[in-house]
Amino acid sequence: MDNTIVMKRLEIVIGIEQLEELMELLGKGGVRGYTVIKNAGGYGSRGARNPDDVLFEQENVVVVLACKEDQAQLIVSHLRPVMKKLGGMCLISDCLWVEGPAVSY
Amino acid sequence: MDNTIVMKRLEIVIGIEQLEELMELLGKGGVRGYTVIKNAGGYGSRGARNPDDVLFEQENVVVVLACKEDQAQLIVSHLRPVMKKLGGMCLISDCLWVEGPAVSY
Amino acid sequence: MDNTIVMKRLEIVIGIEQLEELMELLGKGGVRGYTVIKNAGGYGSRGARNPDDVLFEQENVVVVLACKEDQAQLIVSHLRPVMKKLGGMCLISDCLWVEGPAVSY
Amino acid sequence: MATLQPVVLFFVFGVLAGVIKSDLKIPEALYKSLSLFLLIAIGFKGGVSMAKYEIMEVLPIALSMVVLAALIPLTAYPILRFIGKFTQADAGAIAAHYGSVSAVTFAVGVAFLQAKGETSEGYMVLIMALMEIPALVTGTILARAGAAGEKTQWGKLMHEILTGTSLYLLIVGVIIGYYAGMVNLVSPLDKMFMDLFMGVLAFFLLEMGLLAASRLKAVMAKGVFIIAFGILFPIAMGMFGAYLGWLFGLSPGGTMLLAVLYASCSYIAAPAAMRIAVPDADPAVSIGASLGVTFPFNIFVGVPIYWQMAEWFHSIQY
Amino acid sequence: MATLQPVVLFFVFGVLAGVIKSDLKIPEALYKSLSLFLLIAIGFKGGVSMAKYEIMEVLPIALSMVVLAALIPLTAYPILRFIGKFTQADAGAIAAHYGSVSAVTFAVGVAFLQAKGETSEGYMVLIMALMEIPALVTGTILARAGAAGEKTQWGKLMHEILTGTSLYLLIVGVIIGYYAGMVNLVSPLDKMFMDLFMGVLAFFLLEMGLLAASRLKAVMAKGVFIIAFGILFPIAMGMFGAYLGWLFGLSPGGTMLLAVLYASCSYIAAPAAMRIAVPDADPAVSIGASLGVTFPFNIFVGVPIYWQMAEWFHSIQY
Amino acid sequence: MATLQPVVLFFVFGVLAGVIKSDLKIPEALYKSLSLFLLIAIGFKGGVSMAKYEIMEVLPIALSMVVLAALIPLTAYPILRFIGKFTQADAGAIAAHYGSVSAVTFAVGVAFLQAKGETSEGYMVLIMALMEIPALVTGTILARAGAAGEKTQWGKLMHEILTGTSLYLLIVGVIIGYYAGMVNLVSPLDKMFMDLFMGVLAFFLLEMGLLAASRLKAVMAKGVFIIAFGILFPIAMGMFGAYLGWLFGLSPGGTMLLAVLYASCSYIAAPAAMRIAVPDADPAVSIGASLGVTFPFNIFVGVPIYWQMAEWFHSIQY
Ligand SMILES: Nc1ncnc2c1ncn2[C@@H]1O[C@H](COP(=O)(O)O)[C@@H](O)[C@H]1O
Ligand SMILES: Nc1ncnc2c1ncn2[C@@H]1O[C@H](COP(=O)(O)O)[C@@H](O)[C@H]1O
Ligand SMILES: Nc1ncnc2c1ncn2[C@@H]1O[C@H](COP(=O)(O)O)[C@@H](O)[C@H]1O
Ligand code: NA
Ligand code: NA
Ligand code: NA
Repeated sequence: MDNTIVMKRLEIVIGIEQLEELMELLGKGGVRGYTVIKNAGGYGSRGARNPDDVLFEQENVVVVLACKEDQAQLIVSHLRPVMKKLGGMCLISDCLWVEGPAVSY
Repeated sequence: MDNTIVMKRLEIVIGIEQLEELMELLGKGGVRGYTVIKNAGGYGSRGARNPDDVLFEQENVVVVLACKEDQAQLIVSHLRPVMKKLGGMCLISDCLWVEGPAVSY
Repeated sequence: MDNTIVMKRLEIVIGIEQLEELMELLGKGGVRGYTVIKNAGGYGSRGARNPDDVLFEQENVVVVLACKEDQAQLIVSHLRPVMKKLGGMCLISDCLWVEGPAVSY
Repeated sequence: MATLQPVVLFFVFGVLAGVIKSDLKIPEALYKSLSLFLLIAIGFKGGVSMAKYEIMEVLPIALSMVVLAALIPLTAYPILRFIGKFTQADAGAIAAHYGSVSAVTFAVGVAFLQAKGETSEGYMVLIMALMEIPALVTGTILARAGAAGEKTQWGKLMHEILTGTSLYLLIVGVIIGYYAGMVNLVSPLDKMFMDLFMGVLAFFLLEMGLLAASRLKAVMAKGVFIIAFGILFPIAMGMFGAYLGWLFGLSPGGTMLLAVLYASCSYIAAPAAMRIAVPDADPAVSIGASLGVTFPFNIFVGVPIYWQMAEWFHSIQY
Repeated sequence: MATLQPVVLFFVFGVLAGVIKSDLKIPEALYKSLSLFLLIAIGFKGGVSMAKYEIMEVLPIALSMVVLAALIPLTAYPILRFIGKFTQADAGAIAAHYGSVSAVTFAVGVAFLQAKGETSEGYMVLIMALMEIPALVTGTILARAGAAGEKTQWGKLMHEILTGTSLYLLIVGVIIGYYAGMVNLVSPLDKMFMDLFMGVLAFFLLEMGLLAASRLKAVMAKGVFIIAFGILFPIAMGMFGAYLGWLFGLSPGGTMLLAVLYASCSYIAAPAAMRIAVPDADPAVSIGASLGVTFPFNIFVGVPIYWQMAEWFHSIQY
Repeated sequence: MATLQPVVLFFVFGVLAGVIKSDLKIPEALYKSLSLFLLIAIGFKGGVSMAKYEIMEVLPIALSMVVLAALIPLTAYPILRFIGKFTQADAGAIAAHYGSVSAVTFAVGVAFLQAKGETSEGYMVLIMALMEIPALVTGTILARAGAAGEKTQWGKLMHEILTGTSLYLLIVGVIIGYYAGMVNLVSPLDKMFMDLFMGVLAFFLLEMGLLAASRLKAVMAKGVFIIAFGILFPIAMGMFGAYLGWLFGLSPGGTMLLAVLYASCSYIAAPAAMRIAVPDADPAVSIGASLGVTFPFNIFVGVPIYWQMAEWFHSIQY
């Protein structure tokens, strides 16, 4: 495709109670752009999580993040050690970034 | 990338009224992890769907799901026959799963 | 994978105030299906955007869109010139579309 | 001419906000909360005043009026199908909407009587709750009879009708209001369900105006027939309701409310039920006609007319 | 037998809606708004009536009753651990729930007294707010003492307990109510926080019914022990509370409210605190028992019983 | 010194909750619902009392006070630009905020008068609604005059100002209140829009406190100038408003409210308008100063001062 840059797409799903910690980690990794979708639910090793439960906070958050390969490597290396505490999931895939005037990666 | 496993990423979009049925299907497919984003809208063969419409429930749901290739195959084979009734869309792409302590795929 | 079609997946993130304009663009591009997730937040060249801010509208919207490669090319060519004003991000990746009875791409 | 009630002006300004593209928005949670409130409050009010009657005495009358409501979709269907040229599915679905009722129109009617100082039979609200059943069932039969395609999901439909929020909360309100009336403990609850009724209705009408504005275009596109139908059919049904009310010996207030019930049409319970029962009907037309034409007609013009009808019947000496 | 209050019927119909799978849903924002309202209103009401006392005089009594509440989890723990065979974590967490209080049960108790025309000491609400502290701390100690695994996050737990919404809003309500009472400016605020109290409680109980219905299955699965515990333990604690209330010279109304506080258990503040303090405990059991068994028992059967107890103690001549 | 109103304590505890990091959160839908309520209620109240005047008589006075409000941003701009060293865009945007008004500050002023038993001219609320227009337009001109970059979207800005929720709902409230007053049908609506006013304001102030706490840091970072400006500028404008009110022959209550309008600044309508008109201005500064400094200053200190000013002017014999 024309005018595109080869990049990596990270997709992280964690509990909302860990979002602040994740944000700090991403900050340390020098990340310059990410997108956050709150109010997600799901199922994983800790069982079901339902964001609509009013008695017990169980909300998940999806964080999507596009960056260069080396930065992805760096972020993942930062992330893995704390994954144990964080739980959740982290997927990496290839993507093309459509070039625009703003550079937020 | 280090410490990653090659996997498939499924992204399914359906109407919320069909979510229960999809969940049962995924259960039969032996799925051990998925993420659900409710309150989505969109446009497709059945026209526009607006989650903010207060008179008429039109909410879409996005289900994202990472699993091994053979399981993806299995899920899709379960899914296809009912796609007719379900409508919506199902995309498959390649991804890497960043290994952590928990195995939810 | 059986019964799948090779396609492109576009993932666009913009401010909600620009959604209408994007929709028009997609309409011109002849798009026949997309999914919209509102109420997203994020961080980019314009700084942080928090959808929960009650005083100041800062909501982001994620638009996911599967289509054939040539149409993706067309959409991107329509999108790039206005990216300057729109801001935000647009990612392209490969995916497989699981065939169903409805064709909404 | 009767004085226009201030509360219906909220509807006007809701429509206006939509037309001038104001950024005014009612949060979805507020809209839903207010509609829960209105349903319970309408039921409660009716229940409290039912506590003054012998239920067993009024039940046969009430049930007759419920059953006779099945005539409404039966009348609407041929008009829609053969004059309006709608498909069987659409004609049946629209007929079901017009056989059903609008609790908010009813509330405007109650407010009208209140401002006039007129009373009415408390069990009118019970009729309102139950009228949904024959209307939706009849409409579905009309839409599906002899039609090919998937079989009608009667089980699912009846579950939706009988456990749907509207019918359920109206009945809950009636029962609790009735009980509170019987044990003389209406008092602390009335501060909420009676005193605030009109204020909540105001907010709700504002949102209804916004909604109506957003639906108007879809209805206009359907041409002049549906607009004419949306105005004339309620007048005819209102007349029929007023006649029945008078026949059954209701008070003038009750007569007028029965006319309102027969004339009003649904835009909440019916669309949900029809989506299950007649999925091939286009909801844009039925909701558009119901909310964009008949609802405003009823609250501004219809309600005073039905009152006139009620008064006219009651002036008959025989 | 005392007359059943109309307001608790809303709970019944909430449960019923869940059981028959009605599509009735209370928007999350409404649920949260109503719970903010109830906490402030309960506090405000208590604060206003506290303005009539010399605070320094009642403080020692109030604090004694708070401290003695630590006995509740200490009693519950061995029963749960050794008869109920729960794990240490689960037994401690459930004990913490039962040591804590339910503001809604308290509100039903207040409504009960109101319908009876009985008064009570305003500072009961202060006791309610503060009782959380010894209960949650004691429960946590029981759950964690000698246990392996990660260290208890005491700092985080105390922050959660002391700044949590429940305790915070109750105290805010008390302070503002007290101040308003002192400067004689209760009046325009009472239209909201007092007059609407019962109506808001009605809505809240409807939602609580829905929630209880959705939790019931999880509790049933745990067998008969937890159901028996959820009914018998509150009766015993209610008796203990009524005894203490009488001993400390509270009015019959206050005695009954202390019994309610001792007998009721938490399903909002305690789960949030236990998730931080005892993350390995299963919240399904404690919330299920608390909301699915003890809460309905208390509002239908317990409250009148605790009133009988209070009257019985106060009839003792010595 | 005047008695502190209980309702403003809710603001204090909102700030405190933010400072101690309580998990207290007001659902967004509640915040938005309450703000809709307050706007309509303020308008309604004003409209009802306007029904007692000949509109045509008061219109010229009201419009003069609206037009003179353009002087506020004209005064603020040079101070911000040349003493505060803000960029043209920022200085213009902040000036627009201070020229605009805060409906909640106005509401606190009204509550203050109510507690004092003082009355005021109903059309003050009309002035409040219309004052936005000259303020935002003047501020935009100041921010953009001679500036390079994209052209100002005047069409879009005027649409935003004229159809924005604040102005629209105030006007709707005024019209419906006025009409209800004329036809003597205020009664069932006042149960909502008047009786509950103070209680709703309480909730709203709690949320405002939370919001102010979250904005405070951004403002502190901007140094002492903006804090001094946020306190001294409103005092000066309040004095100007009180002088005008007295000059135009308003009652002491009305004089005080005009001072409040001139002294208060916007954090809802102005930010939305400035984002369109002056996108290169930093909203953190203007919202921070407005909500974090001037708003609390006005409700705690300003309102009693403006009352003193009003009394002082009205004590002048000439
Ligand atoms: N590298 C990135 N990865 C993911 N999302 C991004 C990235 N850059 C920008 N975004 C999203 O796009 C929105 C607008 O970006 P911008 O216009 O650069 O501020 C941000 O608020 C993010 O939600
Ligand atoms: N295989 C998976 N595919 C998609 N989402 C997953 C998967 N595994 C876990 N998740 C998400 O990650 C959240 C936390 O996972 P866990 O910590 O394993 O319970 C879950 O609630 C899901 O939303
Ligand atoms: N090509 C597409 N790209 C992204 N989302 C789609 C696409 N086609 C359909 N969808 C989503 O799937 C939903 C249901 O599609 P349909 O059943 O075809 O109306 C739509 O409302 C969209 O949210
Ligand atoms: Na009807
Ligand atoms: Na207890
Ligand atoms: Na001002």
